[in-house]
Amino acid sequence: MEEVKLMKGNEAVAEAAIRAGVDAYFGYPITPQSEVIEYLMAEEPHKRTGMVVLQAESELAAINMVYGAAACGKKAMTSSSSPGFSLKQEGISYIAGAELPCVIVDVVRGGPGLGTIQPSQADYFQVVKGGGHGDYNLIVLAPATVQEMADFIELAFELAFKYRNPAVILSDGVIGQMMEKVVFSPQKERLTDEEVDKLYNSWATTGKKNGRERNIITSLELVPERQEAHNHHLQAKYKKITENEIRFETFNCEDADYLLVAYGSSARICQKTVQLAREKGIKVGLLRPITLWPYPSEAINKLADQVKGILAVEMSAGQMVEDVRLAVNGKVKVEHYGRFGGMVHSPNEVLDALETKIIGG
Amino acid sequence: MTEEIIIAGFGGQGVLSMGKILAYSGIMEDKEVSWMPSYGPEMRGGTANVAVIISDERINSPVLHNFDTAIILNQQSMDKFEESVNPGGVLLYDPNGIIHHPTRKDINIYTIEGANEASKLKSSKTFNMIVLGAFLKIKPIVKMENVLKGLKKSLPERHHHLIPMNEEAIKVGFEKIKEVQTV
Amino acid sequence: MAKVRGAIVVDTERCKGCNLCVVACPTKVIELNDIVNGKGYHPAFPARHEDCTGCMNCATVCPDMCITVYRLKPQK
Amino acid sequence: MSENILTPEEIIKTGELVFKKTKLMTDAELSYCPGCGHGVAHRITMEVIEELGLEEQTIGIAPVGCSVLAYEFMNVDMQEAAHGRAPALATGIKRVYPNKTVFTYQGDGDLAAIGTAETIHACNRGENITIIFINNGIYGMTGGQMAPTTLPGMNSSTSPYGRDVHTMGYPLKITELVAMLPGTSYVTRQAVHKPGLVRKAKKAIKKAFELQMENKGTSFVEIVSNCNSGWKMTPVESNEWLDKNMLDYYPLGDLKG
Repeated sequence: MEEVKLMKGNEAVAEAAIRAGVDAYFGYPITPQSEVIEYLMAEEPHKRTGMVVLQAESELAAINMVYGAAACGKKAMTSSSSPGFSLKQEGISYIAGAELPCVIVDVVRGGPGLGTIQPSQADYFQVVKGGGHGDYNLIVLAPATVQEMADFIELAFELAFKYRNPAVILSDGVIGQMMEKVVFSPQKERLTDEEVDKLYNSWATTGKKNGRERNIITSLELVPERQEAHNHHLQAKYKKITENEIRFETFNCEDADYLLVAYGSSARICQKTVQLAREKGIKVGLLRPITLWPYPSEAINKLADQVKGILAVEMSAGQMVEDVRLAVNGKVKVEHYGRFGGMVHSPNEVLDALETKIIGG
Repeated sequence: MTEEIIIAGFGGQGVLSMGKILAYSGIMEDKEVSWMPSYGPEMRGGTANVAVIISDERINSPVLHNFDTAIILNQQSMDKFEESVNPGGVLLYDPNGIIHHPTRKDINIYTIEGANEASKLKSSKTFNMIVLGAFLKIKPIVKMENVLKGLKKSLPERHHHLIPMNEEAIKVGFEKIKEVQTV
Repeated sequence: MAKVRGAIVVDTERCKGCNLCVVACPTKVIELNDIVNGKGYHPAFPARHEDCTGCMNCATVCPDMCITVYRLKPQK
Repeated sequence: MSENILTPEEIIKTGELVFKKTKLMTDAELSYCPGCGHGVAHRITMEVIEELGLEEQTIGIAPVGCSVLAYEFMNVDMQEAAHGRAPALATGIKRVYPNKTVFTYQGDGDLAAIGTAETIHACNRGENITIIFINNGIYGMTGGQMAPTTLPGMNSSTSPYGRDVHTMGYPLKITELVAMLPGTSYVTRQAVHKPGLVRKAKKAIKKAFELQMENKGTSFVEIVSNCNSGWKMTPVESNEWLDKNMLDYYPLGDLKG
């Protein structure tokens, strides 16, 4: 039985990365996620597993270091917070285009611009809907607990390699900075160079050995017909991911008259709202998307047949609510509620919003 | 049992580590815990606060606007958090430096002369443990043996020799807490 | 006097007629052809092959790797 | 007398093959303009990889610019980078495979403008990589705009009346900058517009890769090259112009190591 630890979400990401057998972390400090690289530097994972940790000169450099290492078939990751994620967008588009597996953690803070260092969920658009150029999707996992911050590292790498696609862990300042109990999986061995060669021989650039043709990692295809074909290939892959990888959780939805939809720390807050509402005799349920892409549209659509109204709760001016509306397709009223710009809504505020915008509205 | 606590004061008073020790003590009792700080520039010299929840059940929202207990260690925090104590809840504060004392009539109010007692112990670092001791006197939500275990967990090994002094400080808090009003 | 003799083979379809080999040849062996290749360039060719020493200067400056060079060392 | 009557065919048949395209260049037709120095720089780089026996452990990185398609021509494992980011990719690769041979091949816009930070910091960390830097003083791929390395007074489509250093800044001597950094082991400036210079440049590239294999830090080879299309000259004229004008500002030779 593994020991129970009390840790910040950011530290849990770092420890989980070591345990998952990650080969390399490249990062650049930014509040509120600097504990990731601080923990890794202090922990000296090169001594524990041989994992490489490097502080890059910028977020741009960090994501491109991830590109280089990922293109060699290695498990590479980076982490940042909103302004830093914006900077990484260029590299992420290239990584998606070149179909490289990697993991990016975004511990979201308030914006726009330099914004604030306090928690926010206003990166939904730039993470879930792109932000970089071109038609691509990132697999997006939204942890709601410190335990999930740890667990999703391994899951994110598994999905990233399964589909050769970047995966993002979309967290926020609440989950990144709070401490909770966490139990880690046992240490996984890093793959050896030979294992990497064997597993990813068909694409990884590790030197063209054993008579194989050279491998090329690129996102460039100047012939538009071939670029379109590549895009079709990507879309087919995204379809497959959508069919297989949707993850979500429901609370008290069985008899719910009203539904809250929220992810990450907002989902935690909404759980309390559900409790407060039920104490008042209002039957409220909560659906918490765990994957933000692919999105649990079908599950929400089904619940729309049962409930009288839906409140999408997020720490933004209303981003995910668009996906809820698309899923519901006009069946019932869908409204948005959320504090933003670094403010965090309380369970009571959410309940008030539910009562005024949905039940009374 | 669920206890929702806010600890608020200046940076450097050991607010965050007090919360951490409390949270670790909860883990030692097999309870669910969460520790949610305010962070950033505030932590460097300004105010610092941390919300700690200890519960027998899975904790939902780590973010709270109302608390069962507020532990208040400076005037700004008093101004900010006096109103957020649940009716019938506890407000524990160090009167040292407090100009506007709490005025609410619907809560239980206690004081602990943490700063003064710490200087008597000739160690300002014991301040937060004295306050923690006072809190545990009012709300014995974790056993002393588990607090010591939690202390051990949250202190780096090179500081383990300080554990006896911290234990001493907790006991001082136990003894020196003063009741102002109970409801 | 026995002298080193060389010969070059120009891949005329690869050649882009840039003229750099012509200028680089110390013995003025190479010229550009009047005819054009499939890409529309006038490819290089050894107009005075008998003067080639196999020095490789042409191939060394050729950006398109169109020139292969052979050399025959003098026999006693 | 007998040698003189040998036909070229006989020489080809009986003589020694002294020069042929390295197998580490693919058969793909180079996408460069006629007379462009890129071809030579590609070739000598790959000849060095072949001669050092590094073919099976080399990973090269193509930039954005004219040589964006370098991976079509260089017959080793290759990655294509975002504009300016090649040294970051190289860092990522080398950190997870310290024993492999890693090089970037970058032009002046890529390396000395948009990628300045990546260049300086990779060199400053002393990443054990080799950087091949092609400086032709202009943005060739996008149609002849001003580069950070465009000479004072030199015309380009974005400095149509000549580069005015008072408003457009001075040509960036990034190689000199890089030579000042403790992380670099070998910094040199070469050219490929004359046969002798090509041979020297190849020696320099060889030394650069050898130092990489000895983990000596970053090795950096600038190659001053032509861009006859961008300069609006014939290939031969452009090489003459280069010789007359570029080398005063960018003198050839080793700067370090």
